[in-house]
Amino acid sequence: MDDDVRELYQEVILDHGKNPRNFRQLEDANCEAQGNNPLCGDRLTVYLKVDEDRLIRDAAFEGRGCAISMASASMMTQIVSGKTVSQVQYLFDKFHKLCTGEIEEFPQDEFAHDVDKLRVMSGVRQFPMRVKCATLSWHTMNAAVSGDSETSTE
Amino acid sequence: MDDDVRELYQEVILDHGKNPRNFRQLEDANCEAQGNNPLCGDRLTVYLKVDEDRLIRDAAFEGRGCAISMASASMMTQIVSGKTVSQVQYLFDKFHKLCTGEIEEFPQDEFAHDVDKLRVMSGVRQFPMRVKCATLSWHTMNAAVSGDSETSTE
Amino acid sequence: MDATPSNIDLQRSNYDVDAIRADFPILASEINGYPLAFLDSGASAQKPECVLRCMDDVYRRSYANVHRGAYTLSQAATDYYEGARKTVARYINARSDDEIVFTHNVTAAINLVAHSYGRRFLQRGDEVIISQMEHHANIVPWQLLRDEIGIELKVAPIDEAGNLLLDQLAEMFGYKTKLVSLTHVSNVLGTIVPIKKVIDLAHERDVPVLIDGAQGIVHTRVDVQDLDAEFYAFTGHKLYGPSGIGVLYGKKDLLNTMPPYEGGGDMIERVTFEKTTYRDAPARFEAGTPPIVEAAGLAAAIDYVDGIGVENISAHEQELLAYATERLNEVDGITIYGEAQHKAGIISFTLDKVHPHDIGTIIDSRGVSVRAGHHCAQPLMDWLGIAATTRASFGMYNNKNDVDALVEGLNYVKEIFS
Amino acid sequence: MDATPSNIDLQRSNYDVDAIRADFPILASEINGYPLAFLDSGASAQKPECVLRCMDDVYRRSYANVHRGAYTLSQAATDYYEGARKTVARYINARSDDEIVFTHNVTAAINLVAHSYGRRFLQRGDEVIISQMEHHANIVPWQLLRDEIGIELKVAPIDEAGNLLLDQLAEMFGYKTKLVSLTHVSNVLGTIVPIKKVIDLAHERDVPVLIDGAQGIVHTRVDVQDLDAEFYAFTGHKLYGPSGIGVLYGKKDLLNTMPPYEGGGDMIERVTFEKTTYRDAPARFEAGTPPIVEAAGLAAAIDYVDGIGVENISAHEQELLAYATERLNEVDGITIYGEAQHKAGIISFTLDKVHPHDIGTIIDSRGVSVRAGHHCAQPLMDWLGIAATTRASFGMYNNKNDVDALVEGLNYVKEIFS
Ligand SMILES: Cc1ncc(COP(=O)(O)O)c(C=O)c1O
Ligand SMILES: Cc1ncc(COP(=O)(O)O)c(C=O)c1O
Repeated sequence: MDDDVRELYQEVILDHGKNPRNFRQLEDANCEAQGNNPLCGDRLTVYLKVDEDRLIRDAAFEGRGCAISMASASMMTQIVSGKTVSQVQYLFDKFHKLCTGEIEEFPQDEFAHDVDKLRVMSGVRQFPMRVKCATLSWHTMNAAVSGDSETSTE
Repeated sequence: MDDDVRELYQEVILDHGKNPRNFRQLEDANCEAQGNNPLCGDRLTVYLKVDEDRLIRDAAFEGRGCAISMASASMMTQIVSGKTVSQVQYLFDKFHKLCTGEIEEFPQDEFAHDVDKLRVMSGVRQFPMRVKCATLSWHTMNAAVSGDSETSTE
Repeated sequence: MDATPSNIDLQRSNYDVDAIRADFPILASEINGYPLAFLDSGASAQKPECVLRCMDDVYRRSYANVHRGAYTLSQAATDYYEGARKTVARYINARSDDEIVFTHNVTAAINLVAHSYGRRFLQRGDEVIISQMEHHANIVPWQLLRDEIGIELKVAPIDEAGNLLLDQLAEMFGYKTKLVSLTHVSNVLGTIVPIKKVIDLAHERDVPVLIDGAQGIVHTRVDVQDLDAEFYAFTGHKLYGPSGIGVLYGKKDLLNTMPPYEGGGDMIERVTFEKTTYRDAPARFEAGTPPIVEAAGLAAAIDYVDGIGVENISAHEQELLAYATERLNEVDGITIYGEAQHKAGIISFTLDKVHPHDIGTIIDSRGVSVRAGHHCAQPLMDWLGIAATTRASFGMYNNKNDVDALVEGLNYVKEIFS
Repeated sequence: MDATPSNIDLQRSNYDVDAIRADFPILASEINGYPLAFLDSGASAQKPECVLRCMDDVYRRSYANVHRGAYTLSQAATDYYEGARKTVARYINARSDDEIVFTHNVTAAINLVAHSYGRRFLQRGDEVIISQMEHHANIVPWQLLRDEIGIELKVAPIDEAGNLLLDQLAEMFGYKTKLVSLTHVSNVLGTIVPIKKVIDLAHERDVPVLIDGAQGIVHTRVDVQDLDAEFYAFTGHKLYGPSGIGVLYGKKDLLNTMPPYEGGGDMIERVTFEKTTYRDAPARFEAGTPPIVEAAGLAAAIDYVDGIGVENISAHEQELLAYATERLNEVDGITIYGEAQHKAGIISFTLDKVHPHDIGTIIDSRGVSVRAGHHCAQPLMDWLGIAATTRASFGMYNNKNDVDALVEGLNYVKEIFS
């Protein structure tokens, strides 16, 4: 588990955790949602700019949380920018399954590049209590594009 | 415990249980109370005629219950008749203690005769669940002379 | 001999009651020098070794508070607790684990519905239909609600044999009927109520249904999707599980429209002094530290029951019931209450001129445990015109010797009272 | 050496923590190859062997439903259950066993009072005083009552160190103040509230008091007659007892003026469909089958604690607290929350730039169990201006090695986050 901990807290995660990208309010967002983790009280807001073609033009977030949730949100904002809503929902589904251990690996598909990024988060599967931290931002993003303004990981 | 059961269900108890004495409503009663055993749903009413000197002139009861409670009530009505309220309260206290095993024997006093009668009930102390059956009528009598109209053994 | 596992009849003849008995440590007890004939499983069942081991093990190896800790032991305890929810959901075929709320007994589960569902959806003058043979747990919560908001209680009648009168029940529905709350199996008469029919009746009229499954789940297979009841409640200790735990199954969408029951930790989303928001079910209804180890024990009990098969258990109990009915009918002066068409392994009776409490005490001295009293069903007792009965109820571990001991015990009673 | 048993100081130096540790089977565990340093007893304590044995024994030898059966096993189970009531009554020095109501946790106990006492005696506009450092269990029940009948919640302030501001509390009383509901010990800051003073303050104004003793009873000797609070509530699992049981102490006369909480079996005197009458406390508040075996386990836990002496336990915890405070203060970037004058063995802290959850996960990999989060005290967190803390809390079995493991764990965290 020492190794597991080290794998979870990889450099790239620590880096995103400390210096989250797109950590700001998005002035011209047209989708936004709040995510709560009722177990720890952490919360974040995801802002998205989605155009008529359901393409995500821009993504950002604000909030507080642990290194895992900050890093995950940070990477998520990078990944979803420039993708369509259905693409990111597909990715969310796969990412979620990866974190809970439902699947072992990402399918080899068009998202290979993003998948490399996401794979670093998958160390969380050794820590079931922390899966929620890794997926909160994704849940919130999903709520935002689905038109729900609040969500929580249960 | 076979012996215990036989001691509990002595002839005299079975006899009183089957043919309870003073089993009737007392028309000219001036004290009466209802007793409930919420655990079995059994209930009885005790009627007393108490004169100005707090002497119990007559006692009777009605109700339904097990052999133990019927026999106890029957004997009680016989014993309390002709005694003062404080005398029967004294007897009640001693009887109660005898049934719960708090005392081993009745004190040797003026009530020797009544005590012989009551002693046959003391087999109940081997059956803690049944103590309430043996004491319900006495509790109810006590409630009646104290001016409470309802009581229950808890 | 064919051992096709799906053939219940064959299985029944294979039902190894001795092996089952050996799994229940307490059954080796002697009472007053007589072997224990435990015939009060309807009040609370005994527990198999695996349930005791499981609970002991959790405390020795995997105990901590659940949900809250980011550490191994807390995760292990949470796995037990949430795993138990999955086991229950699977066993009763719930659509989702989120439909399983843990309470501390079935009484609490019914009170939860009366309080939370009742006060959200019922109003003065609305009617709740129960039956003549309910346990106090399915009467008093509605009376408390009645005292508070002025609902009406309607009582569906039964016939002499203890069958629910479906036609008359059907006629009781009116535009004010807002809930049917019904026992699955009568704990006094043994009647197995055709709840599926009642649920269909109610649903034709858009009326939701709560089933008090305290006795039902012990003797029958429960499939909540097939039944389609809005709520199904039961209690762990009668299902060979520990004391201190009950279950409320509720349809998820419905649960999530209901306000919280108790307030406290773990059921909240966000608390400020001004305003608090609540989590979805089941968390919303599980305030504070839940019965963690009890849940683990209940799951072990369910696995044990499922391993044997509730159909097989029930077939075994039917044999005992038939045998007991026959043997008891040989006893002079006996009256058996409850002769419904479908009956579970519960048999209530009275004996001429002897009060049930006296019977209880006397046969206990011969090792026989039965319950004597009103069985928390006073309105039924009043309807029967009696104060109390003696009740023998069977569990998976009972055998004919237990029934014989009961009959011998009754003969001893008669000897004493002769 | 003088071994006068009343000399606590001498006893403390005799406090044999190794012997105590040996009584708790789980403490021999390893986590990830490291010895378990269990520092989350504030969330739930581990259980000594005697508690586990007792519960297992009841199930193996003396189990049946309580109160209802006229047979030996039921009597034996009832003796355990009612005996537990006596043990609790004696331990907190209640006037009568009837003042002890068993619930399933302290959350339920507080909800019981809010629901039953609250709706009988409180009206729109009436005020309930709580404090800034309450657990959700002592906030949300009052909010639910507020939503229902329109009471007001008043929040007594604390100072930076976590001391309750008694003078300001005293000024909050008005003619509408109908109840003070206060924690005995803060589960986050460790503050031991001078509840006796608060109770006196309240009583001078004829205001009744409920004490949330979830943490209090674990670290201090509680004498309810001396305190004179109307209600004192606590939970079994933090007092080294099993999950699934809590206690509400209430003054008898008061309890008997309160309406029932849940309705069902065992709490009634007489049920008809028209009208039901209720038994006196405690039965009135114990609907349905109670936590029978859990009560037995709690009694065993109390006997165990009392055998060691809560004063001795508390003195031992004070030593650990002092040691931990000193050692933690050596860690760069640490902030400790809670420096009240009187503090129990609870220590909350944050570490610069590292979220408590990350700390929790990382030090768990070194065998250290701590809690990370809002500790069900979000309003306190908001007041502190933080989202979460890491909390170490001590039980009777902790030792300096546990503290050392914590500090080493934190250094490992810093290494990772450096
Ligand atoms: C001060 C305080 N009150 C109430 C509670 C709630 O206890 P339980 O979850 O056992 O109801 C706790 C513990 O979580 C506590 O620390
Ligand atoms: C039909 C029925 N409902 C409810 C109950 C109450 O169960 P519990 O006491 O576990 O809440 C019982 C058992 O006593 C029962 O037989």
